[in-house]
Formats: sequence, structure tokens, C-alpha cells
Amino acid sequence: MSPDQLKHVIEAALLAAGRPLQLDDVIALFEESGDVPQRGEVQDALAELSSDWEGRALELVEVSSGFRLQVRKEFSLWMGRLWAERPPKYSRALMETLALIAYRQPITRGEIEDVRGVSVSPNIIRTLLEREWIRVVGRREVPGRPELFGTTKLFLDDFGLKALDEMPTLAEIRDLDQHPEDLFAGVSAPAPVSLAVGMSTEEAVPSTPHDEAGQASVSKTEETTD
Amino acid sequence: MSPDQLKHVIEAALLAAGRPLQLDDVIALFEESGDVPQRGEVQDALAELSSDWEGRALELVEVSSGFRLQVRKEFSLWMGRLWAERPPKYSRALMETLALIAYRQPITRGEIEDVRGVSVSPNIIRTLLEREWIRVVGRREVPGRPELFGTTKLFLDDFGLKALDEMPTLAEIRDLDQHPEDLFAGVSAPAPVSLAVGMSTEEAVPSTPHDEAGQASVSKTEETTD
Amino acid sequence: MTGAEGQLENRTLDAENPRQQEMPFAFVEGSPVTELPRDLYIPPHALEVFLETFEGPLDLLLYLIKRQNLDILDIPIAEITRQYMEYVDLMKEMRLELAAEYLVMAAMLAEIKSRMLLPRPESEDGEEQDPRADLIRRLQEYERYKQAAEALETLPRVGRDIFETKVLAPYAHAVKVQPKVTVDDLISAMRDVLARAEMFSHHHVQMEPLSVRERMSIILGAVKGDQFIEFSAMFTPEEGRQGVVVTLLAVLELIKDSLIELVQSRPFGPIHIKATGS
Repeated sequence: MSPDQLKHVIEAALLAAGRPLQLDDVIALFEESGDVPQRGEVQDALAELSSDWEGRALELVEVSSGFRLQVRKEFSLWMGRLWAERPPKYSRALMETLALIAYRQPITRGEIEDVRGVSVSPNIIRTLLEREWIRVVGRREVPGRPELFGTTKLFLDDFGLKALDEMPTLAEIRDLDQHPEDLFAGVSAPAPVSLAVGMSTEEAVPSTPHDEAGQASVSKTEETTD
Repeated sequence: MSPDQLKHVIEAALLAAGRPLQLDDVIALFEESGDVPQRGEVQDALAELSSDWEGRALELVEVSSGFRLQVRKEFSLWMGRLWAERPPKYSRALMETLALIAYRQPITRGEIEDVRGVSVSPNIIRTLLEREWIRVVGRREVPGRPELFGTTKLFLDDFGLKALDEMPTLAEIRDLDQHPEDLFAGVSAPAPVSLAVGMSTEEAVPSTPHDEAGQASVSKTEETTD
Repeated sequence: MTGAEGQLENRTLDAENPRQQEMPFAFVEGSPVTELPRDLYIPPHALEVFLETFEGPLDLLLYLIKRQNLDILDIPIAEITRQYMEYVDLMKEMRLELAAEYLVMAAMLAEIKSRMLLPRPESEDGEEQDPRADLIRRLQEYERYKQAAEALETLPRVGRDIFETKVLAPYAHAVKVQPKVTVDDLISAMRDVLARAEMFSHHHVQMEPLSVRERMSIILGAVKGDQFIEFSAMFTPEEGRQGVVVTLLAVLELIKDSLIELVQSRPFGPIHIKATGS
């Protein structure tokens, strides 16, 4: 058997075995065929294999139980997808919680529960936090100091939004029931910045809190509907 | 990502996946990193991989569930020693049952028995089911509602086939007195339309160019080898 | 028991390979037996092995036909029946488990034999009917699947002839693929919430723009901890007046909710924002 042939058989064995191979394991492969290589020949073949794989995805390593051809660390990033689990489907409860956080942020878990009328499982909040779609933006200064949740930049990125106001307003969502065909018109429409009509930058900043208090009370009403 | 890098990632994936990979599986590897290759680029890389391994231990094949880098059969002599257990040797009864299921699916046990002229042991069916080479695809709506068997994707993968029409061609049935349709009409089960063995039911068996009348002489030897 | 190695090497389908013709059908104490002696005097256990190799009456008949190089289409029924019965009797004598199918076939052969002696009835289309026709069709039908099984047996098989690779990727960990969700999903979820909460039936109120809500989160995030942030730093002139107004509304909203407080250390001095309670 030529050194090249020997190398190819050893390579095949290392790739197919599914476990590290000792020198003796390698030599044993040839016992049946009668053409048993010397240890030195096997070692030479292993050395050659190692350099054959230089600059490629595998590397020959020696671990306690023998030699192994394994995927290099640099290539591991791409391998992760090979064993990816089938993505689960998010529950209705999770989607509603996320929607409420997006539309009513900053909002506490208790407030979400008030609107949904059912308790929100801690798993849902954890999943959303792990997904980095929501984050804790503060705490409400009420007994228990509950966490306030808001959406993240990643949330916008993942949903293909530049800003939250690219989502339809609640009023537009309500209208969908009557005019579903308006869905996309609603999505693309800019948020009603019209609220701010009549205020110049100069006016806005120094203006007294009282001016805006009236404005704020508008949203106050809404708050109570939770 | 350079074409070489792409090729190396795909090579690593094929070697590590432990199963054949579809083009889409390969493309999905890159989704996380954002640098997703075109189908054409992946196909080019696969073609290059295939020629890279020429004259060496592995070969790139396409089977039913995707592309597979496998140890060539010329190396099987040495690979056998890697595992303590020998691959099971299946009985002729089992292989004939499997062949009937493959060529005539969907088929009931009773129909298999009609052709073979002997009863089919439940063990054989169980072994084939456990091996996941066959599966129950339905029931025939006749008294007793017998199960209908068909082959699986794993069957094709394990026998290195991309589709059922790659199976060896069935020998022709010759007529006693120049009236092929008389004899063919006598065949109890309908011809397997899905098999696409290169013939339509109307054309019947004798017209296939691949039919090897000479095969008959081969069977003599195999018959005695079990 | 035999021929496994031979099959591994010859897994091509070609019928011209003469080597296969010489495969033994049995091994008797290590020696291959390639042909059954005409007088049938062979060691009893070899005979047993031989007889057990038949996959049934059709297989035995095929063997008898092939052994004499006869054409299936032209089998001499009387002679084949005689030989068949010899084997069946042998099997009975050796108390092999004789499948009932062998006896059914014996009866069928006898019937065909007797019908061969009678004048053949004509069928409707005026053709003579060969009493052997059905048997011949069954033999051919069985033979083609027997050959198909042999061809299948010779295909390279994973785990026997070809081997999958099992390379370890020690540094890779399985990616958790996240479910994909679209804005539409989110909107539809919100619709459900709204419908259930019946917000619109009770209060028809002006919604504050989403941008204010979003800005409230951003400001809250910025004032975390004990930090004081200069009020004016909250505003980004590049956003234009609309952006500034949104920020202002958000700050006011937060103050109203007591989530932040404004601190001005001296009259007309810079205003700072801090989170309440910290």
C-alpha cells in the first residue's frame, strides 16, 4: 500500500469513526487485509494529514483517547445551525404582552395583566427579555416598585421598523376591523406628530409645564382605561 | 466570504452534520452571520468539493434527502474494523419483501405473499419498520382493512438513491404466445405509477429499453447464496 | 451464510459476470457445494441447509427450471412435477417445517399435468389456452422481484459499503432558532387585546402618539441609577421641532407618572432629570 493510500484510509477512518482513534486502532484496520503498516508509517501519514487540512475546516488533534479530525474553532460559528431545534411558535399570550409593551411602554407587568385580564407568566417576560425585544427601563414608584418594560432597538430592527411610530396607531388598528384593506396604509403612515402642531422648537423647550399639562392630561385619560 | 471559505464551511458542515444536507440547509448555515450565499455559489462550491475529493477517501453524492460526503465503498474493507458489530446481513425473504414494497408500493402483506408464494413473517415487517426503511402509508379499503406499506426517504438514503426511479429496472415478463397484454393483465396489483421505472402502464413492461433479459441467469447464483 | 463477501465486491448489476455463476449454495463442513448431486446422496444436514434455502414453492420450481437450463415459457410439466415431488417428499422425510404452500403447489402441478393431456378448450377469442399460462406468469412475476431483491442487495448500502462521516465540532453549540414574528402578528395581537379590553366601547379617547411612548422608555433608560442628566441633553436638535416636542411630551408624561423628577438647584440654573426613588 502506497503512503498516499495509507493516508486516505486513515483519513476515512478518522472521518467515519465517530470517536478518537489510537495508533493501535488505526493499525488494526489493516489486519484483515494483511498489509499492516508500521507505527512509523502511520505517524507519518497522520502528520501529512494534519498539514493537508491546514487552511481548511478541520484540524487533527490528539486528545487523551486518541487522534481526532474535528471542526476548527473558527468554523464553529456556522456549525451551530446544523443542530438547531425547530423554532417554537410564540404563544398568543406572548404576542399580546409584546404588543402591549410596544404600544403602552413604559408599562408594568401588573398593568399588562389589567388590560389582558389574565396573569402574565414570568416565562413570557423572560423570553421577551432574552430575545432582547424588551428591557427594564425603570421602576414605578408605587408599593413593590414594579419594573417598567419598554421595547429595544433590536425590537425595531427585528420587526423592520425605523421607529415605533411606523406601527399603526391604536385608532388605526381599531379601524382595521371596519376597513381591513387599510392595513398597509396605516403601517406606512407616519405617526400623528400632528399633536405637536403649533409649537416651535423655541417655544417648546422653555414653555411652562402648565402649558403641557393640558396635553398630558389627554394621555392621562387613556391611562385610566387600562 | 471568498469562494474558498464558502467551500470550507460547506465541507465542514457536510462532515459534521451526520445527515445529508439540502441546498437550503447549507444556505441556512450562513443566516446568523448575515453573509448569505446565493444558491449558485453553493452549487459551485459543491461541485468543487466533489472534484477536490476525487481520488481520495470521500465522495460527494446526492441522495433523497440531500448532499452527503461519504466514505467510498472501495474503503469499506478497512472501515469494517472500526465497529465491533458487523452490519446485519438480511435474509433473502426480507430483501424480497423490501423489493416488492419498493417497486409495488403501496402494497399489503397479502399482496406480497401472492407474488412470493409464501407467507411473510411478521418479524420481517417489524424489522423493516424498525429499520425505518418502510412505513405504513395507509390501509386498503377491503375487508380487514390491511395496512399498506411504502418505502421511506431513509430507505433511499441508505441505498444511495435520489429517488425510486433510480432503482434497478425490473426484468420484463415474456409472453407465452405473443400476447403481452394477456399476461400482464393477469398481474394482480396495479403497476406502481409513482415508480416511474421508465414505463407507463399502457406501454407495459416489454417496451422498456433497460430491461435485461440476461438478468435471469444472474439470479441462479444469488439464489444459492443465502 | 455464504457469498456475503462476493456480493460486496460484485455489486454491479451486470449479468455478464460469470464469476457469480460459481457461487456455492451451501457450505458443508467448510467445503462449498455448488451443485446438488443428481442422485441426491449428500450429507443429511447439508441437504437440510439446501432445502431450507428455498423461499417457497415458486423458488423451488425456478431452481428446478434453471438447473436444467429450461426456458420458463416452455417447461415440461410432467418432468418438473416429478422432480418437484421428489424434493417435497425429501423435505417431509427430513421433517423440515414444510409450508402448506408447497402442497398447494403440488396439487396445482398435478392439475396442470392432467389438463395438458386433455384437448385444450378454446377461449372466446378462439385462442387455445395453455394450462401452464397462469403458473408461467406467476413464476416470471416472482422471478423479477427475486432479481430486484438481488439487485437491491448489491446496491452500496450505508453502514455496510459506504459510511457516513461523523466529525465532531467541539466548539460549536446548537443555535436556538428564534421564531419569526412580523409586525402584522403584533398588530393582530394588539387588536385582540383591544377587542377584549373593550377599550373603545367605553372610552373613546385620543391616543398619544407611539413616538412619545417610545421616547418615554428611552428617557427612563437613560436616567437609570443616581445619575442626573441635564434636561437640555435630552433634546436632539437634529430631530427637528417634531422630535423635540416628542421628547418634551415624554418627559412631561414621565413626570406626571412620577417616574422621573426635575431638579433645578438655583433659579434659571440648568435643569436636571433623575429617576425618582434613586
